[in-house]
Amino acid sequence: MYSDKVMDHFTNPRNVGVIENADGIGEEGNPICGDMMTFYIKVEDGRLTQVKYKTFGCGAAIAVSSMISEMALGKTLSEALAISNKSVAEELDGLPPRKLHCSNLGADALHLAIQDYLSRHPQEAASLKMPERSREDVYEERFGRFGHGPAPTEKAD
Amino acid sequence: MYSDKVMDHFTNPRNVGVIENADGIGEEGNPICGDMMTFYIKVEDGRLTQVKYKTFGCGAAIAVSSMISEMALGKTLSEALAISNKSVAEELDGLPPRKLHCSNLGADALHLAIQDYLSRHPQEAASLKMPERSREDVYEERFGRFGHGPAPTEKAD
Amino acid sequence: MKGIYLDHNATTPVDPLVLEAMLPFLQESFGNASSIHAFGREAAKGLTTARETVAGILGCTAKEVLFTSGATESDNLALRGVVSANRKKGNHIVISSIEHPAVLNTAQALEKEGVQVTYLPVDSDGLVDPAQVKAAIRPETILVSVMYANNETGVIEPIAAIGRIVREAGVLFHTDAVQAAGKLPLNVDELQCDLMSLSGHKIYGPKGVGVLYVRKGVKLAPMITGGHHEFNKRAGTENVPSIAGFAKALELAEQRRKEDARRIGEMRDALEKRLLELLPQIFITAQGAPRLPNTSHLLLHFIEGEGFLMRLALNHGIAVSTGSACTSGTLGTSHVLDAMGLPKQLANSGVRISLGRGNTMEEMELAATAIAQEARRLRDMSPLYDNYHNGRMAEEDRRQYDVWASK
Amino acid sequence: MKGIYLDHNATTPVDPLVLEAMLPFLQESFGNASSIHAFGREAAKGLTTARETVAGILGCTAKEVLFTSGATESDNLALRGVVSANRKKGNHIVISSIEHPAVLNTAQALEKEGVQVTYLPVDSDGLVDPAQVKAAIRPETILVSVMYANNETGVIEPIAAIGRIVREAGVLFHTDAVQAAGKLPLNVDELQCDLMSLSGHKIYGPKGVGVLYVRKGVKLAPMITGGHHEFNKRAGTENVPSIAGFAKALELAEQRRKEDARRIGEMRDALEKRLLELLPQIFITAQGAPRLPNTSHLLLHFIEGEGFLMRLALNHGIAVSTGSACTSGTLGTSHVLDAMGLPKQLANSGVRISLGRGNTMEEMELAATAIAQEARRLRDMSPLYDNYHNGRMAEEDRRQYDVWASK
Ligand SMILES: Cc1ncc(COP(=O)(O)O)c(C=O)c1O
Ligand SMILES: Cc1ncc(COP(=O)(O)O)c(C=O)c1O
Ligand code: FES
Ligand code: FES
Repeated sequence: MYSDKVMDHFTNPRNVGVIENADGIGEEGNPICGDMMTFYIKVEDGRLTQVKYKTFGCGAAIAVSSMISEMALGKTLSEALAISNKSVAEELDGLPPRKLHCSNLGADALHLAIQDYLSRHPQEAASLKMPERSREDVYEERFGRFGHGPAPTEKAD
Repeated sequence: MYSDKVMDHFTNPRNVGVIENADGIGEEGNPICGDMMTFYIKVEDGRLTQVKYKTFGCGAAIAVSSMISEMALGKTLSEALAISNKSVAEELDGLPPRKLHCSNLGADALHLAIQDYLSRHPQEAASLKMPERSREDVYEERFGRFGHGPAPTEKAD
Repeated sequence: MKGIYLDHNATTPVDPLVLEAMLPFLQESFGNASSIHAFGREAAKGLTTARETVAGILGCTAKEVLFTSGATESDNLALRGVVSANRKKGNHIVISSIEHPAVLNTAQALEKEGVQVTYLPVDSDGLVDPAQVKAAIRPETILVSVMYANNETGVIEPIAAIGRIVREAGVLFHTDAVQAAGKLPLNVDELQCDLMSLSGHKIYGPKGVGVLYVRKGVKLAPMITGGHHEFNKRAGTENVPSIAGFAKALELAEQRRKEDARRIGEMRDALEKRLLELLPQIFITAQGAPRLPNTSHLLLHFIEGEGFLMRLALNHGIAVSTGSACTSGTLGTSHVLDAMGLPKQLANSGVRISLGRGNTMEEMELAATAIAQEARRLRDMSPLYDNYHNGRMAEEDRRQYDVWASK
Repeated sequence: MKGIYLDHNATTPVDPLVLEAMLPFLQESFGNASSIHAFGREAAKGLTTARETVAGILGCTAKEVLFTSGATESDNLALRGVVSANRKKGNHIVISSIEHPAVLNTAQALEKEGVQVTYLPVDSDGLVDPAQVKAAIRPETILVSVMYANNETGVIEPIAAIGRIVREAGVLFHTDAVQAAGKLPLNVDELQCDLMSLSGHKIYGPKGVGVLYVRKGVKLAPMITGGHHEFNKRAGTENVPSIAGFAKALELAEQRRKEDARRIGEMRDALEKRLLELLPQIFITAQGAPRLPNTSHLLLHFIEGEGFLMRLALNHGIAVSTGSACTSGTLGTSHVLDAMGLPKQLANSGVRISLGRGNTMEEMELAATAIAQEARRLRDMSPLYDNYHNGRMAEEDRRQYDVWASK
């Protein structure tokens, strides 16, 4: 059910960990499935020089956090804010419909970490060009949040 | 589903045939299943000296008519009238519930043949001691007529 | 079992290739298709492959194929599921009067619950008239169900023509294709149907597994609820071994369809020809209509079906079947023959011979001889045969025997 | 499949003796059990023998045993069949809140149709209190359904005690005994139940076949209509091969029950003991209640179940399962753990290990080591684990982890 890329990131998650003196921390939990992610970032010259995370979640959630850490590393804050659940899912060669919300969890936690940083760097925040988001992205983030369509797997008894 | 005795009488029915100058003929059809029997009798000195029949019916119906012909042969009219569906079924070591009506058909056709004879021999009829029937017999003949309970066989598709 | 098996419309033997397709899932790959681990994934793969195979043959998508426990369940789900999900639209369904009990008795059960049911008549060959389907449809009609081919007579209904009419009226169309599978094309678009029932054990597959094709967009309420199996339309742990067997059986049925039809049709025709030579006063049912190549339904005048088939089985090891009174739980004559207008006593003489892949031309000659022999013996002891010939039969009854007689 | 299979509550491999009992009916004796001829008689004999075997084990008569397509259908038939046949008596049913979806979702579906349903609570071990059953029964109650043993936790409910109360109240009692079969006695009189569901594939039998025991005199409307099969309570050509397999499986299950329970229970206990040694901060669910000898349900604190079981499968070839959010179609936490009062994040850490006949003591050691290893790795990447230890977790959440911890 998962793509090879998901399975790769799931079995060998990159950049797992905590940044002791992080410039920003973002924690996000999913109220429905109860899963949770924490992202830690280091920022230098407006770029993410370190991205680490901890994840309590399903296979998709683990793969998503790993993928996002790779995607975000080295990006400007503005570029990192443009990472959407959709782009993560695409980068992972897709996620099962009912697992789309797991990518939200990751994107949201990363964005919260950046916002945490920005809240303590108001000047940078003021000058930051916020990424434009397509309607589709916003729609998906809002309404596709908990997935939809028939579930491919189920408790097996 | 049928007893060995039923199968024996079914595969080798005794006394099949027609009596050309019969003293009595009785024909009975079942309005539901559409099956039919004709009994032919010869009477001498108040006894059945010949009993023959023709049957259009299921396996049970054929066995029943054969059994009855054996049971009735040599009996007095009164004794022959006492042959009930129940006694035939018993003599055959039982019939499946839904096949009980087949024995009715036989007993009824035999009785009709005797009545046919009696209708042309009013004196004999007047002096005849009609057999007493138990309530149970009458009940069964009336209400058990078309069998009951779940059917053991069914159209197989 | 030794003997000559001529009852393939009742059930068929499992093809060895089908058993071979089932065994892996009864042995190593036993996992639950809903489990995430490898044991489950392997079973799920078998399930997906089977679904795709079936979809390919029906010309639909995999999501339109529901696996069930057999065609009785499929028929029930089609009727009950559509009725219960479309109550807002209407409360009227139309079925033919020669449907299998799985449809007929279900319609009658629904009638007791307040659903209105129209039972379409058939002609003396057992054919449904598409014009009558059209006439039966009302604004509140939600479903029409007409079987593709009848199990007793083998008569083939004009499904595509009926489907077109039903669709034009904006009504859903279900067809019970159980007896058609492996004998006729099953493309759901060509047949213009929205739902279609299939059964494994009629196509050399396992018992206890069937399919309900449900066209995308059709509203269908589940009948069995529980886990989220079969797209939330049929709960219950997937019977992967049997499903894999079903798919294999349908695949073989489709591959061999034309060749089977030709070869089996030749045998059936030879058998009928021989019987007409050997036995006077018999009638081949539905001979004026298109028939399944494997099915021969005969009226053996003056003979009662059950007694006949028992003798044929006991004395010759030949398995045929009957739609006659005595084999059904209800004792009534076959509703199919009734609907065709057959008088009761003729209907009681119905015998169905249904051929299959394993039969041979030699068996046809043996069967014809045995049938004629037993028929003669039973006529010898039939009061109807006597009455017909000695003039004691009512004129009207007598005439019926002459009307329903093959020339 | 290679690997260590520890998911027997999901499904079991088919016992070779069971397959052996099935094969004759998939090969020579393929007839339709309703056919009169010898092919049919032979299948009917298999059906009758199987029914008598099952009846012998349940301590009932053969006519009280209905074969179905699986326990999901059995559960549906019990609920829907009793409700629809007893409308005159009342419109209220009582079920426990930890029933399998086959019961739970069916009760919810019935609720939408106007039936009143009481969901009985359970205590923190997952036990139903018979006194609460008594309190829930009203004059219009027609059915109480409480499962014999829970599929997720293995907890065994006090069925006989509940049955006595329900019977005294003149109400029908159904129990889903799917997980109990082969592990606990099944005598229906001792259990005081009127209906009981069983499934083939949980007892080393085939998938797609189950039983519903229906005590004589219980009014039950059929759910699937058609032919007169199964005493007019379940239409559809009898799946004789699978039914024969079911009977053989139940027979073996009963023969081996005590020895299996002992041997498997020892393995389960050894596994749990080892895990408690290897891993701090875990909790064995329902340890205060009687449990099935084969089932171990654990909370691996700070670890999410699906990720865990995938790693266990991928890296060690070990198959276990989870009742966690991510494996179900609904994403919610397990309704069973919810009902036991487990906080969501703890429930998300639930892992079920269910042993079977094929497992060995060596596998227990391997499994314990692998589980501990993967658990440690996942804790290393768990934000909850960090938060618990670095004080960032809310006091109330933190306290929960300490409450639900094995000593
Ligand atoms: C307790 C319980 N009831 C019912 C079922 C459903 O049985 P089946 O898989 O035969 O549909 C299962 C397992 O799936 C179960 O564990
Ligand atoms: C036309 C037709 N429909 C439905 C069925 C029922 O199918 P199943 O035996 O799979 O329940 C049969 C045969 O039994 C049939 O011949
Ligand atoms: S993160 Fe909740 S299911 Fe994946
Ligand atoms: S005589 Fe009618 S079924 Fe036997």
